[in-house]
Amino acid sequence: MSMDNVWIAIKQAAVGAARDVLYPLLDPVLPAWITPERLMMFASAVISVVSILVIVPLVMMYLTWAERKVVGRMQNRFGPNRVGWFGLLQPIADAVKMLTKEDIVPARGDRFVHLMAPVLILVPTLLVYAVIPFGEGMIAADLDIGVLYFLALSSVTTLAVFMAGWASRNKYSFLGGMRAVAQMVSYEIPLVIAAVVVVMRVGSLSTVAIVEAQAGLFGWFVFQPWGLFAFLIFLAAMTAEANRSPFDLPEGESELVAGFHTEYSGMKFGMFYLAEYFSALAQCFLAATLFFGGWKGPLLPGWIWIFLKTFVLVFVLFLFRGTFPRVRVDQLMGFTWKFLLPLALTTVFVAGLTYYLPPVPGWIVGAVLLTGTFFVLMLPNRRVTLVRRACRLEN
Amino acid sequence: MNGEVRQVTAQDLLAEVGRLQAAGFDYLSLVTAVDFIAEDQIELVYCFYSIASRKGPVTLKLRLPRTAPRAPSLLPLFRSADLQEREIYDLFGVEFEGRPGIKRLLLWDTFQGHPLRKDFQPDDDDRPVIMDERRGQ
Amino acid sequence: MYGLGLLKGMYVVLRNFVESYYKPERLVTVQYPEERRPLPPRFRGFPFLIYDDDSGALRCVACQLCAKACPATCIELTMAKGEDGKPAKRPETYTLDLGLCMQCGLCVEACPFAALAMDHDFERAVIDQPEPLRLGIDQLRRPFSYLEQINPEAANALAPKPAKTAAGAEERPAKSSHGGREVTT
Amino acid sequence: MDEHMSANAPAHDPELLDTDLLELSIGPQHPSTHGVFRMVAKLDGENIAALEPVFGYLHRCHEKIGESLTYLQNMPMTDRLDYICGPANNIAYAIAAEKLAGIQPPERAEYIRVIMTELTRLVNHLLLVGFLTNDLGAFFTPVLYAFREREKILDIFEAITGGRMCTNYARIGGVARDFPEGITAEIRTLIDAFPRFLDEFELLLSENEILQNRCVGTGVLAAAAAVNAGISGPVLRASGVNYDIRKADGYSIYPRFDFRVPVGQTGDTYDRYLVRICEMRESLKILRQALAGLPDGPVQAKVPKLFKPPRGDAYGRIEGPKGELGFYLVSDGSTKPFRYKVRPPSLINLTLLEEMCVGHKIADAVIILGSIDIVLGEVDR
Repeated sequence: MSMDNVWIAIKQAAVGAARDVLYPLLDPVLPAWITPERLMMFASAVISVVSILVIVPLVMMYLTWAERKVVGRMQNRFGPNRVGWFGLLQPIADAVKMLTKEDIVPARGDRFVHLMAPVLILVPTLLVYAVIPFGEGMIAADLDIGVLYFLALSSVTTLAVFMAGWASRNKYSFLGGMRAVAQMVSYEIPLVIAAVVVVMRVGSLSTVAIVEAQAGLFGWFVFQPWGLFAFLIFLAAMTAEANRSPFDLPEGESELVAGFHTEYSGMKFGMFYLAEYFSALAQCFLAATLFFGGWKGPLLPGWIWIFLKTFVLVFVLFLFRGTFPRVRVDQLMGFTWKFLLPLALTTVFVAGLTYYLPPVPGWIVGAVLLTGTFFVLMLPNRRVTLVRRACRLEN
Repeated sequence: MNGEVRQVTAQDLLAEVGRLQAAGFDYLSLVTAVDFIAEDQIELVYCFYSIASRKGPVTLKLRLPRTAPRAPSLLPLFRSADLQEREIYDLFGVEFEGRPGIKRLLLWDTFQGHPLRKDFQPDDDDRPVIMDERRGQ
Repeated sequence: MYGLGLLKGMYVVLRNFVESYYKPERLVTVQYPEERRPLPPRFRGFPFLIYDDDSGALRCVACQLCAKACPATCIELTMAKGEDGKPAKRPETYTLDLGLCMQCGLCVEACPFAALAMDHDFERAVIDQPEPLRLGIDQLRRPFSYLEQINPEAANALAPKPAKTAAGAEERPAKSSHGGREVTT
Repeated sequence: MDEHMSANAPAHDPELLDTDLLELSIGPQHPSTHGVFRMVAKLDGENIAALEPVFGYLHRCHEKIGESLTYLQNMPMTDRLDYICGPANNIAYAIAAEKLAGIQPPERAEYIRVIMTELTRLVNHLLLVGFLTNDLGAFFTPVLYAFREREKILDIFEAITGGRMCTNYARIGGVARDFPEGITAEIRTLIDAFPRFLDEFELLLSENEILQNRCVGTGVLAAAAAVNAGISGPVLRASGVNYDIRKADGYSIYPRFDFRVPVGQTGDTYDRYLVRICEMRESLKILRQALAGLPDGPVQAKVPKLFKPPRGDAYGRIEGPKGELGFYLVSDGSTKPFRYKVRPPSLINLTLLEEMCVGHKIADAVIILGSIDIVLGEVDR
């Protein structure tokens, strides 16, 4: 029993125990139609749901801690180190603070929509974890339309963000909500097309099949030219979907105070905060699955590999947050429609083309075609040639 | 006062400023007022500099009666007079003609009185000046 | 290339991140309550009254010059009456209103008898506020040795006068860059 | 609500769509207005159709207080004007009072004043560039790098004057106290390490595409309009006008130093950012020469204890970090100034704020305001 499927063994043991111990115990109480097999199925479902609901929030809590430590170190300071050893209790302190803070609903705001928005943003981002393969056979629901399910659910959050913006009856949050809708809708398309590239090559929407298709170290799709470009597009679109750094317009602190969640406080604000990190984490998991070969990897067991790859991607998101200024609304739109979308379409074309060519020449053709399009597409976007402007020194 | 100082009257202020502007003094650095309560006059002080020739300040001084001071506005000629004239109107009560409109710069619109005048008495010594409406109730 | 500037930016931030683990100047936080940065001697906290270590007598002669010099009028003092009813050259009450004082140091410069100096105590936060913000003589008095310890440069400028204090202020050492005559009120 | 803004609603004809302009009040309680400054913006979507600045939230009647205090008692008050550049304000006020009374400070005091002003210029530009990128959205990283350097300078101020920001250091006729021992060595190490920091800062920001996209072409200020609006300092020089009061007036001992004046080309936000970075490099040159030539001698001219300037008026001005900082003093022979007027560069640089912002987006209005570099203590006095 190698380390790889230790969790599967534990689960089977638990399910077995449910049948041997639980069923005889509850037999007199249970109605007739619950047979041992059905009880086992129900027990395994409960176990996978509970394990996700325990692990993911835990990882997310310490993601917030890690972000503040990492961005702190980038800024020559420590980051939280007062609450607990190395600041490890900081997330718990934040959670308690969120719970105890007063929960304000704006007077003339739309009370019901204001209450529903945080729920509608949190639920889809949690549901999305059902299709993420944490390891060999360690997947909550091995849907054969996994990627479609993921993308469909993650686009529901757009609606919730706009509800929050509208219901707060505050000009800043309204503007924030409108920006969020524009941004998330237009970044949905390159995100989907980048995922379609991989699905097209693998031939199946199921995340497990996608991971299976990336055999061996150089089998990862990211080493294919079209895979690399699809990953870059996915990375850009993912940052925009999660409203994170260069594209954090909906909650642009410096201009819109706090964007769509200006009027939220207490646990409702906490739910927005959670949802933001959940969706960023989920999309990093999906990127790792699609392009970096999920749980595939030498030596270490599968489920450690996927967490490693995801944390590398999350570190890249932290780096974005620590470095980039914010893009303006119209540049944001221009970047998507004039740069990401055409590039995504050419990536799909190249992926299809190289499918029929033998591997090595296909690789070269793909690489040449894609880098060519990259530079060609840059021309209309480079309204600002790289300004090497220095001021003239006079006396 | 260093540099050249000229006394002007309200009538020929605009002409004088026009001549200065033509002579290359295109930078109006300072517009301020001084309340000479003893002589019952308010004096407006304008400082002009020339950017190109870097010549020193030419100062124009304009004496106005203290009761209802009215002065021609330099806004049509110099945009830098805009905020400074509003401040003089706000703190000294000098009316400026020839500009689209004037509003108090620093104090709130319903404030009574002009604080920088020597004879200004705040409403209550210990409490800050209370706004007009509140006093109304 | 379009993204080069962004990559350079990421390089700088990454270098800061990595170097903060082994280069001291890349990690500048001073953990305040545990680590403390030494205060420079000229630091200006609130003023305090100096008394000679041996005689314990305040050097202040209640001449009101500091009260007049203070822009925020936060010093009030009254001269004490001697046993024979004549005014004695020492203050009976000397109150400093912390709420008004802006720690500008003009009182110290105006005092010809070098009876005032600037303290280094800035941790005055209290949870409850029992005594009002107005400090009396007993809270303001500090020994001359304390001044030598926190601000040696000012201490030798305000060296204790060799003669008796009550004999009127004769000329103190001429060259004193801190406080004393030259500075105008 | 006023009727439809048909005159300058740019994008579309309101009669057709019967739309109205959203009036958004940015400030006085807003994270990026550098203090309590308010802009009432009329928005057509995200574009700004009209923008009206509102002042006065931090008005403390500084000039009325100035009339009730003696000349020396005003000195600590000037720290509170532009509370980021304490020493520069003190020195400007001292220069004006000396012009009023015709006093000439000794050589060493002049050198110390130049060193303190140039160090203040570094502090101000560091803070500006940091917060400009913070308004752009770079989440506190450039600000904290700039503050790391600024702390070193503030430590030097604290060692010299006793206060980090409220220095109260200049006196009429010189400076309050001489440099403590070893401070010149400390300043020299700071100056030697500074260019390396500036290069790293430029590497992080100057060629950053997002920053260039946002700053190039935003808030363009034409040279002629800037001069006519009395705009001074780096904002004026970024518009291509070569006017620096240190060169123009040649006051104090600046003519002895060899330094250049950076001048921008187009006058947009990116030029205002670049001019400040180059100005920091020039300040380092001045500091090196001033430290090398620092003479010995007294730091205070003979000024009577009760300073009573002769009747008359005087206008003294310096090239402050934000622009032309001037003090106009009228004396009636008493120990208190009869009229004490401050010429605030921050306020007058805001004259053309509306013209610069109209047509841009809200996000641009925020960085245009940031690039003009205002401090509300000086704007509202």
